[in-house]
Amino acid sequence: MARKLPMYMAIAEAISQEMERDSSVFVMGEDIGAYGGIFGATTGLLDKFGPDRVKDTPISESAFIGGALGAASKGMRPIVELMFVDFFGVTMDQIYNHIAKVTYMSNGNVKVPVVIMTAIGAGYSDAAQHSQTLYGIFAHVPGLKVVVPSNSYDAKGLMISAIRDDNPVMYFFHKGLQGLGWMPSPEEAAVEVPEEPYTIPFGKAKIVREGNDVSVVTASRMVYEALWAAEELEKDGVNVEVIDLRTLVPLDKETILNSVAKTGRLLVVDEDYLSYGLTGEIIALVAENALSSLKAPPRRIAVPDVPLPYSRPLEKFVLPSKEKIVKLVKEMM
Amino acid sequence: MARKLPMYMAIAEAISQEMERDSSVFVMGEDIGAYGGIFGATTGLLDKFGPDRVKDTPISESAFIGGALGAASKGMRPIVELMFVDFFGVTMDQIYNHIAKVTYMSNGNVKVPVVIMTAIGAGYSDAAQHSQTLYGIFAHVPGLKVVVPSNSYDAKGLMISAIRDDNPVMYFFHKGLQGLGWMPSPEEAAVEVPEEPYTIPFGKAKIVREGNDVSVVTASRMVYEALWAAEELEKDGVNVEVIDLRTLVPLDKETILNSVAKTGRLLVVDEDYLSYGLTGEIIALVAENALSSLKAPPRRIAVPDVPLPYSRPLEKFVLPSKEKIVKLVKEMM
Amino acid sequence: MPDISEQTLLSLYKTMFKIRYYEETLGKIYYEGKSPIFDISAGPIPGELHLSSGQESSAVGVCVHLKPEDAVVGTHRIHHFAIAKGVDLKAMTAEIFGKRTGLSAGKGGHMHLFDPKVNFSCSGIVGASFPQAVGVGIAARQQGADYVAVAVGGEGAANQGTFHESLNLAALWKLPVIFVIEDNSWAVSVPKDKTTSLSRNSERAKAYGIPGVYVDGKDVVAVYEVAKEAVERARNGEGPSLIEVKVYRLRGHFEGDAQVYRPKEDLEQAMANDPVKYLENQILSRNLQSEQELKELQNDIIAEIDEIIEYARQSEYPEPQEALENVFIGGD
Amino acid sequence: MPDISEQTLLSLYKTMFKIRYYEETLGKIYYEGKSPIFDISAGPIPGELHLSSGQESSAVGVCVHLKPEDAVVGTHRIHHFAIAKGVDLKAMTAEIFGKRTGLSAGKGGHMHLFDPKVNFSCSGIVGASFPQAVGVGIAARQQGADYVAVAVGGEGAANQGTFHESLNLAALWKLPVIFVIEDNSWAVSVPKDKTTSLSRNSERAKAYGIPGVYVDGKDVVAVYEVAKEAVERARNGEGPSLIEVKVYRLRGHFEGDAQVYRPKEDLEQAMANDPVKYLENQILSRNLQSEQELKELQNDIIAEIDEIIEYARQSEYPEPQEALENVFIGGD
Ligand SMILES: Cc1ncc(C[n+]2csc(CCOP(=O)(O)OP(=O)(O)O)c2C)c(N)n1
Ligand SMILES: Cc1ncc(C[n+]2csc(CCOP(=O)(O)OP(=O)(O)O)c2C)c(N)n1
Ligand SMILES: [Mg+2]
Ligand SMILES: [Mg+2]
Repeated sequence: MARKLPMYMAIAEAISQEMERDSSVFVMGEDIGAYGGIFGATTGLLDKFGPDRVKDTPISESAFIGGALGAASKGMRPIVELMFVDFFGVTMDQIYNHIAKVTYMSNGNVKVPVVIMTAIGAGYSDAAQHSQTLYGIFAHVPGLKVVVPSNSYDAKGLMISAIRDDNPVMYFFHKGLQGLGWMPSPEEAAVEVPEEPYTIPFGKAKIVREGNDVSVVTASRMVYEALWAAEELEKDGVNVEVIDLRTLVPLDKETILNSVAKTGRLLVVDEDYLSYGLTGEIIALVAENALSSLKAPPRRIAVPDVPLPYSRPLEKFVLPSKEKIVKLVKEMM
Repeated sequence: MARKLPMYMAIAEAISQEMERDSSVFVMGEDIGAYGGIFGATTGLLDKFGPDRVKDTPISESAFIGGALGAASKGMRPIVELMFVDFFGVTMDQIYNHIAKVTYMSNGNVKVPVVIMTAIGAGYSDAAQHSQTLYGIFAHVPGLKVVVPSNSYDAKGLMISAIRDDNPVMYFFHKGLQGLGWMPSPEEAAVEVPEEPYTIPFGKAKIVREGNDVSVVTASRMVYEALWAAEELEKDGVNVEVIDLRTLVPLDKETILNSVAKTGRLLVVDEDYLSYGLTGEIIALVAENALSSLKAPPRRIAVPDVPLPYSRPLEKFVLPSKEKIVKLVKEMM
Repeated sequence: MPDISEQTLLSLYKTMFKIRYYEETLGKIYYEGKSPIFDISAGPIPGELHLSSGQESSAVGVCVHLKPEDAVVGTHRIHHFAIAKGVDLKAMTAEIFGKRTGLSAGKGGHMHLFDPKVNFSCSGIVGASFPQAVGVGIAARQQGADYVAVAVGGEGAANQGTFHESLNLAALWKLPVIFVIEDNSWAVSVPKDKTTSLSRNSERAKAYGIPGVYVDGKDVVAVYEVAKEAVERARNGEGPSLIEVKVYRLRGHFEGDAQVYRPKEDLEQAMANDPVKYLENQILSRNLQSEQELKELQNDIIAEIDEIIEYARQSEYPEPQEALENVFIGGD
Repeated sequence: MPDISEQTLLSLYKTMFKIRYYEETLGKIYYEGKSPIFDISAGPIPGELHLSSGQESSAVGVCVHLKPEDAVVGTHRIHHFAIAKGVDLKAMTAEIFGKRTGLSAGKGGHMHLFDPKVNFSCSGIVGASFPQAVGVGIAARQQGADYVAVAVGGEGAANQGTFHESLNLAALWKLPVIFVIEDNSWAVSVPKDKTTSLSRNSERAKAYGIPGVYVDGKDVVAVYEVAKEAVERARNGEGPSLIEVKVYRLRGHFEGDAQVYRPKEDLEQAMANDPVKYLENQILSRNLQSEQELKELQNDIIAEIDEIIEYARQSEYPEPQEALENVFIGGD
């Protein structure tokens, strides 16, 4: 049976069902117990599974994220929450030098089925150290799968896939998609979610809107800005195709290239910083592989290489938005 | 007077001269005193300036790199060495959330004249945790200038510029360019270096070889692989232009675009990981701004999204090289 | 009571009351525009807001010993230290309101307050303050100056690796740093006994061979005494100290926190240990001030704060495109 | 001498001698192909090589108490622990030679030895072992199993933030972890008194409310005794311990290190505290073995190691394109 669920409940349900199925799955993190996770991703788990499997930790991210690797080496399947991705810098060594590389360095002899879930995104004035997206960094270093759901259906299926994957998965949920009530979230992100467990394969982007004039490649919360822009552009007779990447690693190159082959125009929209990140990668992919199908220079919108400012008008100015997409697509036509 | 110096001596000389000029400059790091830095970048400084200004630290990268920020807030101009860039994950929070952002978050009221110098690069079987390049990550987060010298002349001038800059600078020297004697280094990297202090402006790439057929954009040690490839391609009548970026932030877009406007072909060569990094950024830049001048799809060579393997044939296989450049350029013609 | 002049005591009280009134006022304003449905992004103060009510004594008892050239490096919950350190309160308030007249013209916000004139800074990353304060200590040594640095952290922050690295480095190099751990028993929803293997962080000073003291923050004078010694030690080149101040969090972790995790008794205990009330009672019972005098004094402060808030409200927002400025000094 | 059987003592000696001979042999081979000019990238063993000569007692005294299901999480200087833990020495050596028959078919190398059969792993990042050993302890708890984890680190590593975070977490959750700090007085070129604010890291155990012992590694039996207790504690669910073993580094930090920073006396002291020699003398003076018997025993080990080295030398290198395999389990 399917009901509409907000994303945070879909994530919690996925974890809960996997914990029921598999006793090696457990959760660690800050405020993931009684609080249910600052962004709700572990709601209800403590009550269901108790403090042995739902472990509140000290503010020692290196210890418990490195700890996840150690536990995985003994057959456990830990899920750890890094409260905000912005905090990655206190524990990045364990993530990218160990969790990401142990499988390779052991030539596949050590499996690392660890899920690191973390909150991304801006839009509510949480300023420079609590509003970043940063998934580009994790996609850059080899050995991590990178998952970025944009709605509750995907969130559940991708989380179950992540837990069952024998490789480390970075799972990025956008605070502004969780449907928490106290944080603005597009209604469209809370979709029907089957009660039973299901998986969504990694590396399959989703064409969330078909169109012939321009391909907008994006992910996470920007999917909605793109869709809203597409609706508005429709009125002007511009037909926008919107691609929700769903995972950055593996990247669904085929869907992107097929779309651009059809539309001949590419716009990449990203809430991460502009340079040396996702937007460059997607444009390069297309330029390398579909140069001749481009009818116009590919373009991109992202945070213009500034830290996220606090004050509302400033923050709004630097974030990608429907308005900016509409404007740029019009220029591209 | 100019003498030929290896890069490590050029760096040490730059630091030494700035320490003489400005009493607020000092150095901290592991083994930078009596040892002179594992890769020689602080050779001779302890003898000249004593342990108060050349401070060996505990293996506490967060403490002493965060410490650099604190010291800078009081008017000092610290230079800190992170022994290998591979270790960034133990201290990244201090680098990208604080050192990189404090100037912005304070609206310019706090200056952060910190230089973080660190060793990059592979090629001598130091395996997955001691062979990375990773500058793409630092170029991705706003607030850091990113410097990547390829020879001793540039190394000195760029270091002096870095020290005098009122902003944080990440200074990446390639182990395989230092000219250390015990580590292979192209002879061409040890060039003439004036004895007197001089600066090299950031954001000015250098055309190290002019050509009309293809622009090879690269940096650091890969500059030599590109030059050697260019020599070989010359024999086949292919005229390669080689651009040494020298700084990734700020990026000299103009030089790149002018070159591609002339040659119509772009190859980016990078020792960092392939995806979501430098190669994507440069290709995107060109695709956005010079699409019509491209006669062939832009291409790239980098480490193909695997950790650096230890064994010699494996490592060789994943590193960009003259041979790979020659082969790919021929395909592009 | 130890040797502290009536005048000093009264001035401690004034600052504590000022902080309390300031925080409670912000705590009200924060909900403006956020009802009927609480929306964190709405209202005159959007984003997270961590208030320090109940923890005033630690800031005031420490900062009274500091000079402008001394540094305080703080955390996400830091208004009390900012005020006690003498941060320009108009500019700070305007910053919290996101206005162009703010300390950072709206770029920083409540967790990113920088006032170099009094050497105050803070951040939103738990444990990040320790290394930075150590760095100030390094600078003092390099410059042969006698200023000191105060690193502030919660008891939760004491389990972050930076705590260890920083104490070791400060002890090793005998740096003029005072590490102040505010033990308010909670790290968001997780109680201290679920995060800390030892009951007192002050004991951890032993791991670095430096003095460590635990002090009850109910009584600001106790904090005053302990801090006095630590600051003097630091200023005299005798090295760092660690002070753990037992305080109580009178409000949620951040505003909007329903505190479902928190036992009722815990909040009651917090109220019973209110350092502002405690000092008020001392002042009255020792007849340092009459009720009437105290009231007047309070009213002066209230008027001052109200005016500051009004100033912040009336100030202009920055122009949107200012967002692109000051990533680098001198442009790129 | 405490209660330890002659048989055990002899077996400790055998392992220690094996380690020593192994390391000294690698130490020779390392320079093959690297002369006349030392070139780190050349020869049968390229890259960095950190040998453990002089530190055998800490590995052997600890690992003798371990079962295959117990884990050791190590550092860059770790061959002694690998051998004592029972890592497949042929495969390990082939790995160090970069061969396809190696533990990781050449992908890992000397700093990245993984043998899941005996739960051995290590890495080249200082301080990284501590959290990972804690994680093994967590797994033991989750699974209700009685295996334990040993985290190895140098005295230099004890100043990394992970040390603090891990000890706190292990103590808090009473995890079966034994933290072994090998104090060889040096972190590359920096002596302990220039890195550590306390003379003994074992004292730092107090900061977590767990036992901490300092033991002289000259005598492997002393290490044996101390480790026995710690392993038993851990196995019985009584929580973690911290052991600091005083050892001496007989060689440079890595091969090729000219050790210009090291006073001659320091090296002399190291040689005077050689744990292999010390035990050898014990065995001879107590007549547990005659010189002749000892020689034979040594010769057997020498032959075994020589054969292993030969195996590694003769093994094939991996095919270049294998470099692309096993980034992910099951491809991507
Ligand atoms: C490195 C890091 N981890 C987690 C957080 C999220 N966080 C913000 S405040 C907080 C609790 C801090 O507790 P404590 O140090 O006791 O300070 P208090 O809030 O009680 O004043 C947490 C977990 C953070 N900001 N930084
Ligand atoms: C995080 C980190 N910082 C620095 C290094 C470089 N490094 C490798 S070994 C070493 C010294 C380690 O000293 P210690 O822990 O005492 O171990 P020892 O080498 O004496 O066995 C250093 C600084 C590293 N590998 N990782
Ligand atoms: Mg607290
Ligand atoms: Mg050591």
